[in-house]
Amino acid sequence: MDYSALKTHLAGLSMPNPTMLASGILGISAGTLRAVAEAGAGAVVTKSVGLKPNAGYPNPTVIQVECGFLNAVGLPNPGIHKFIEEMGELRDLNVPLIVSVFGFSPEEYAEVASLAAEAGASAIELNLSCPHVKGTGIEIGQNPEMVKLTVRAVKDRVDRPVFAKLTPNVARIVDLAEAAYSAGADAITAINTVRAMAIDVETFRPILANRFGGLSGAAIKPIAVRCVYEIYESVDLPIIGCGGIRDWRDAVEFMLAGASAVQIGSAIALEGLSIFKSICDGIISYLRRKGFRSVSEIVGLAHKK
Amino acid sequence: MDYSALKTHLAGLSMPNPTMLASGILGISAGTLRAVAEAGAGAVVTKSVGLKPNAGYPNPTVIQVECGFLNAVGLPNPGIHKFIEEMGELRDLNVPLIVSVFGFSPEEYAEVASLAAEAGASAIELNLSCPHVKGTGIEIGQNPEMVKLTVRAVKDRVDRPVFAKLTPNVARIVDLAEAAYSAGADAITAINTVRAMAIDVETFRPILANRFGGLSGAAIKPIAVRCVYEIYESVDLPIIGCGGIRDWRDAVEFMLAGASAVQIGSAIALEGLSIFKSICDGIISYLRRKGFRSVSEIVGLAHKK
Amino acid sequence: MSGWHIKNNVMRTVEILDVKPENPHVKTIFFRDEMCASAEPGQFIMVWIPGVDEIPLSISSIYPDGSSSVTVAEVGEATRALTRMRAGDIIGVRGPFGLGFKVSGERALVVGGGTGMAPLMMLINRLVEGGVDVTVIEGAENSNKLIFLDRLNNLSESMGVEVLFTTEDGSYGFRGLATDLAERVLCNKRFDVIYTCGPERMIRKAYEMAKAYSVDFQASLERYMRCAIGICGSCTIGKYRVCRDGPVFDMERIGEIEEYLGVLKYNESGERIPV
Amino acid sequence: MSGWHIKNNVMRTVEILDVKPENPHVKTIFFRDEMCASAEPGQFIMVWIPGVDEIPLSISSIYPDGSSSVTVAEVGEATRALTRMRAGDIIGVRGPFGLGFKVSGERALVVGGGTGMAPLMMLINRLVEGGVDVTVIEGAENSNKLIFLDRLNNLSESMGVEVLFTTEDGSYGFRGLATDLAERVLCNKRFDVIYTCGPERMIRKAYEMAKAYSVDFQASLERYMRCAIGICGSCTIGKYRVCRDGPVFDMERIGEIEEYLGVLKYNESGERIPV
Ligand SMILES: Cc1cc2nc3c(=O)[nH]c(=O)nc-3n(C[C@H](O)[C@H](O)[C@H](O)COP(=O)(O)OP(=O)(O)OC[C@H]3O[C@@H](n4cnc5c(N)ncnc54)[C@H](O)[C@@H]3O)c2cc1C
Ligand SMILES: Cc1cc2nc3c(=O)[nH]c(=O)nc-3n(C[C@H](O)[C@H](O)[C@H](O)COP(=O)(O)OP(=O)(O)OC[C@H]3O[C@@H](n4cnc5c(N)ncnc54)[C@H](O)[C@@H]3O)c2cc1C
Ligand SMILES: Cc1cc2nc3c(=O)[nH]c(=O)nc-3n(C[C@H](O)[C@H](O)[C@H](O)COP(=O)(O)O)c2cc1C
Ligand SMILES: Cc1cc2nc3c(=O)[nH]c(=O)nc-3n(C[C@H](O)[C@H](O)[C@H](O)COP(=O)(O)O)c2cc1C
Ligand code: FES
Ligand code: FES
Repeated sequence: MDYSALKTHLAGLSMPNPTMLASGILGISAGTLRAVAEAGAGAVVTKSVGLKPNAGYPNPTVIQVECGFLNAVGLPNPGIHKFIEEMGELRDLNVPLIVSVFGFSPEEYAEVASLAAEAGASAIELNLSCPHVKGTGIEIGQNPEMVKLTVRAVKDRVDRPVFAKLTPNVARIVDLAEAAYSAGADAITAINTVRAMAIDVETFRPILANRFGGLSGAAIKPIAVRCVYEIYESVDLPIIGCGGIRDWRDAVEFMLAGASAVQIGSAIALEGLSIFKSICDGIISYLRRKGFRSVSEIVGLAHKK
Repeated sequence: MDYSALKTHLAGLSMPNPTMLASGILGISAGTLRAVAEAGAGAVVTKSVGLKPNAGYPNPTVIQVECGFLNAVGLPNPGIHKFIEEMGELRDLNVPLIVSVFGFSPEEYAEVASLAAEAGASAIELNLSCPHVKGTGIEIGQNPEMVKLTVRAVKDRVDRPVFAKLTPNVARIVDLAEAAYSAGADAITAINTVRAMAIDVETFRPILANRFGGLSGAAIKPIAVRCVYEIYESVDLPIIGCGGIRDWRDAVEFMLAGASAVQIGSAIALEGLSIFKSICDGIISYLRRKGFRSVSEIVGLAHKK
Repeated sequence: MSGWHIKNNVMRTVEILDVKPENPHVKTIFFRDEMCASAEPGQFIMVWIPGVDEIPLSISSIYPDGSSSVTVAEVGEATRALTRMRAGDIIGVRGPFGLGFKVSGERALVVGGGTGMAPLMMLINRLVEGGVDVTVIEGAENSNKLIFLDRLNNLSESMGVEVLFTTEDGSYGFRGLATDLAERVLCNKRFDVIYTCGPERMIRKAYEMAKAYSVDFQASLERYMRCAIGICGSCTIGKYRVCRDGPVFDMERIGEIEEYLGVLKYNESGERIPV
Repeated sequence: MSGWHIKNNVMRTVEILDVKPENPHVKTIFFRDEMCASAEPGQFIMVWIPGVDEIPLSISSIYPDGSSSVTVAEVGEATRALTRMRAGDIIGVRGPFGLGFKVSGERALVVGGGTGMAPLMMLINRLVEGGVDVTVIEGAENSNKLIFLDRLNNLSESMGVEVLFTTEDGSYGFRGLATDLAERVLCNKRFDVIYTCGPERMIRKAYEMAKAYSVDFQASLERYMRCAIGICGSCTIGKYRVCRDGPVFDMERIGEIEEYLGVLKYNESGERIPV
């Protein structure tokens, strides 16, 4: 099959197709990042990395609910210094390597981001949206002013494209998008998980060890599509859509809403790594059937209706 | 079966069981409100009623998504004056009749609420949470200050219990709950739908005529449980849980999180009106098996773990 | 209509295969959709006319090749837009919804008014297949408003179905109302059941006749619809939801909503208005 | 492990039916769960110990009455809490997950170390049922750490399975490592396949032997696990996820991750640490 219609240019990155691995999904080791790239992802995003090593929360950290997944992993990561060694094994990766970073202050975000950029990250994604880790979620990601300060601090230190990954756990996600835009973000990733929980009726207990977690998967797709659509109307930045994408139809739905690329996370549990290729194949057939020459032509089309 | 263990006292109301019909589901005509009560609901809430008649949005107004329903009905209602005639046929209803009201200002809420109370409403539920109607959703329901003013205006005019129905489309729903509490609300209903949308890939169009709508059903259950759990920890008011409840397990999950009663909406599409009875039967068996004598004993139990 | 059925009944978009005029104001629209092709006579679907509206329409026929049709009269914006669509255009469908006609008895009288014939046409085919002795009365204002003339005349010739037309102005068939003709037919022949669909006053009259002649009765009713899955409450008649407990109601259920039949309905705002 | 299977694999709570001590530190815990009872040998489940932790454990047996068991060694907080639970206590289970052992060949050598015997016990039963000629070597530090003595000795007597025990201190059976004994056995008899589970260095040695003797090889590996459904990345070994691409790896796949086997793993933070 000829995949050239899928070529995607996004905030200065060139990707063979618009599918990306979402952060926190497999992306903690060089081995699986490479496996995902080989399976056909157009770019890979690493697990969110902070300044210091962190073991995350005790289990249960990832559970299933009727229509998706709940997770409160607690941002486990080896710290940027060790993670740089891991990145060393990915120098020859054939798609962009986007490093997701988090911190507990704008300066910490900038510190981690600049180390990642020096170590060869193609771009930086700022995780401004973890719904269950104290000090980086609510305190930074839900506050437009802090989003602005953080994006600016990172942009000041890093010469690579910077994506701001936003949380839907706010009254108006466009306020966050506008803050990121005004501070110079190169793209918006939307969305991270929705704050949620599950309780077991036999033991009367919240199931996640952390009690609260983030909802992902099919359940949040209509929320994520809405966020992308709203952001597309409010800021002039490329958008990377994320949330519940499981097949090419979902991917196209996000692109019609305004996403230039899409990230895939939870669905890997259901479809395996072949999902990247099957989504690409599906988009190609769709583009042909509808008479489009490039996937970029469908971005934002739902706004013209 | 002996249902006496299900008796529920909530903000001064006596209900034979803790299940209630959610607002906007069937509750626009006397005939169906009565049918729901006869099917076993412990209380019924009417469709949200405003001051003037309103035809709502054009179709499509209610659609299905993979894990739930999207609606943007646009608050159609005959206006409180006509609705009072409808209520006249329900004088002999054997369960509490709760009238849901909305307005475009605190005074309008109070006006509608006081007319409803005079006409015999057992309680008033304030719809502070419609995610898709301009002027009453974002402008009032997402703003703690306006929530406070609205609840206070209504409490000043009405001597019946007042429930504040809150939206999850905010960064911190507890801020809204605290505002309602401080203004004298008698109970909190949580949650209304989550702002969302769906786009058809064949026609490139948002499917709902209003483009944006509210997500309900299984998709939002973990979000709703989380909201109830958070509110239970923050304010000392009875909570009515709502969002994606489909069986007794879901109902119990909400009660363990802190709900004293539960509302059922979308699931009626799947289970029919017999859902009220089957949930009650399920709760009764559960209470027996676990050795509880009254359903009130399980309220908030997940907080002790 | 099980929970499973509803849960898996999200909207599908389909291509219009063909559009066939039935008369100057009514068109039959053909499309292919697996779930629709499994409809029972009397069930309806919600048809999305992108950018315009979504409206309830009865399935008027199902073909062995898996295609189905709706037959729609131009009465307002949505029906106008739909009747102007062409082969290749895209519409959305969800359904089939509701309870259809139950085939019972050996002699059936079918009374239809205008596009009320749409669900009845599929029923007539089913009755004939089942060997039921069928008499059809179709009524309309004038000859221009009759539909399915060919199909019914064919059935009359090939299957011996008795088909009677009546128009208010006498421009085709008998002169007068369908119910007037029905009364005459009922005097002369014993029927087990009357099936009807059309203007609600016609249905009301037919219901009174069925009671008078002690004949079983099933009627398909219309009310304003939004969700079609029994939650929005737009379509209520008495204690019933037309989308879920109907659209076809039998004698017993009609008895329970007698006071509303042909008398009262709710408009889009939920105001009570006369039918 | 299909998408459907994962999608419908939410956690269930089950009552512990019985707890049977295998030795002073190892207990077998019985419960009833339909999905677990459909596990293949080598598949594992995630066991939630409410308020404590959730940990991966292999299914150690499935009984005709629909009950299953896990066999767990007390090594830390979670396993301590679990081994102290009693009949009537509630645990959560999700799974079974991963790829199990593939039954192939006519003569199988099973080499287990410590609780590595858990998944192997179920495999042995399956092999015996399938008429495979089975030789079992179980090794442990000392006689107190051996498990399934009764079940294995029974199999030896009733089914003619050759069962060999070895302890490092010689307190039961042979003295020495399981792999030392395996080497001797391999010299004297031709096998089609070696199945193994236990300490990773033992697996590594067994793998080298399998290569040396040109015998097929399947090993069940362990890595830190969170999701068990292939998304969190905690359990990676090279390009594979142990929860999804394993826990049982065959000769070819082990070849692809040779550089890590018995050498390197990731800890909870994702730091590389020696095995
Ligand atoms: C169960 C059912 C089956 C039907 N089957 C057929 C059929 O097979 N063929 C056919 O031509 N018509 C059928 N109708 C009627 C058809 O739905 C209306 O004619 C159509 O909705 C009119 O839309 P409009 O925009 O063209 O007209 P408008 O100008 O909007 O309205 C004209 C009339 O149609 C009614 N109407 C409008 N929207 C709706 C709605 N969403 N639900 C119900 N009524 C509505 C109005 O109340 C008014 O009485 C059926 C209706 C129902 C309830
Ligand atoms: C696929 C698989 C199957 C297993 N089957 C069995 C079995 O049948 N019987 C048995 O006794 N043990 C089995 N284990 C090992 C068992 O999971 C650990 O012994 C247990 O998790 C230890 O938990 P703890 O809190 O008691 O010990 P800790 O003190 O927390 O840790 C002790 C050791 O167990 C490891 N461990 C802790 N948590 C996990 C985890 N979530 N995932 C993987 N390793 C962990 C630690 O890394 C450490 O090496 C299996 C492991 C895997 C991966
Ligand atoms: C187990 C798990 C771990 C995650 N970890 C991160 C993370 O470290 N950083 C981040 O930005 N997002 C993280 N996410 C969120 C995803 O990147 C994604 O935004 C979200 O899951 C919605 O997409 P999905 O529905 O396709 O999974 C995680 C999600 C899951 C399920
Ligand atoms: C078709 C529809 C109409 C609704 N109308 C209203 C309304 O008028 N007022 C209101 O407060 N909530 C309204 N809601 C929200 C429900 O009362 C409820 O909060 C929400 O649907 C979540 O519950 P569920 O998942 O059980 O449906 C409506 C929901 C639906 C699906
Ligand atoms: S159309 Fe919504 S209840 Fe019938
Ligand atoms: S345990 Fe999460 S990927 Fe294997």
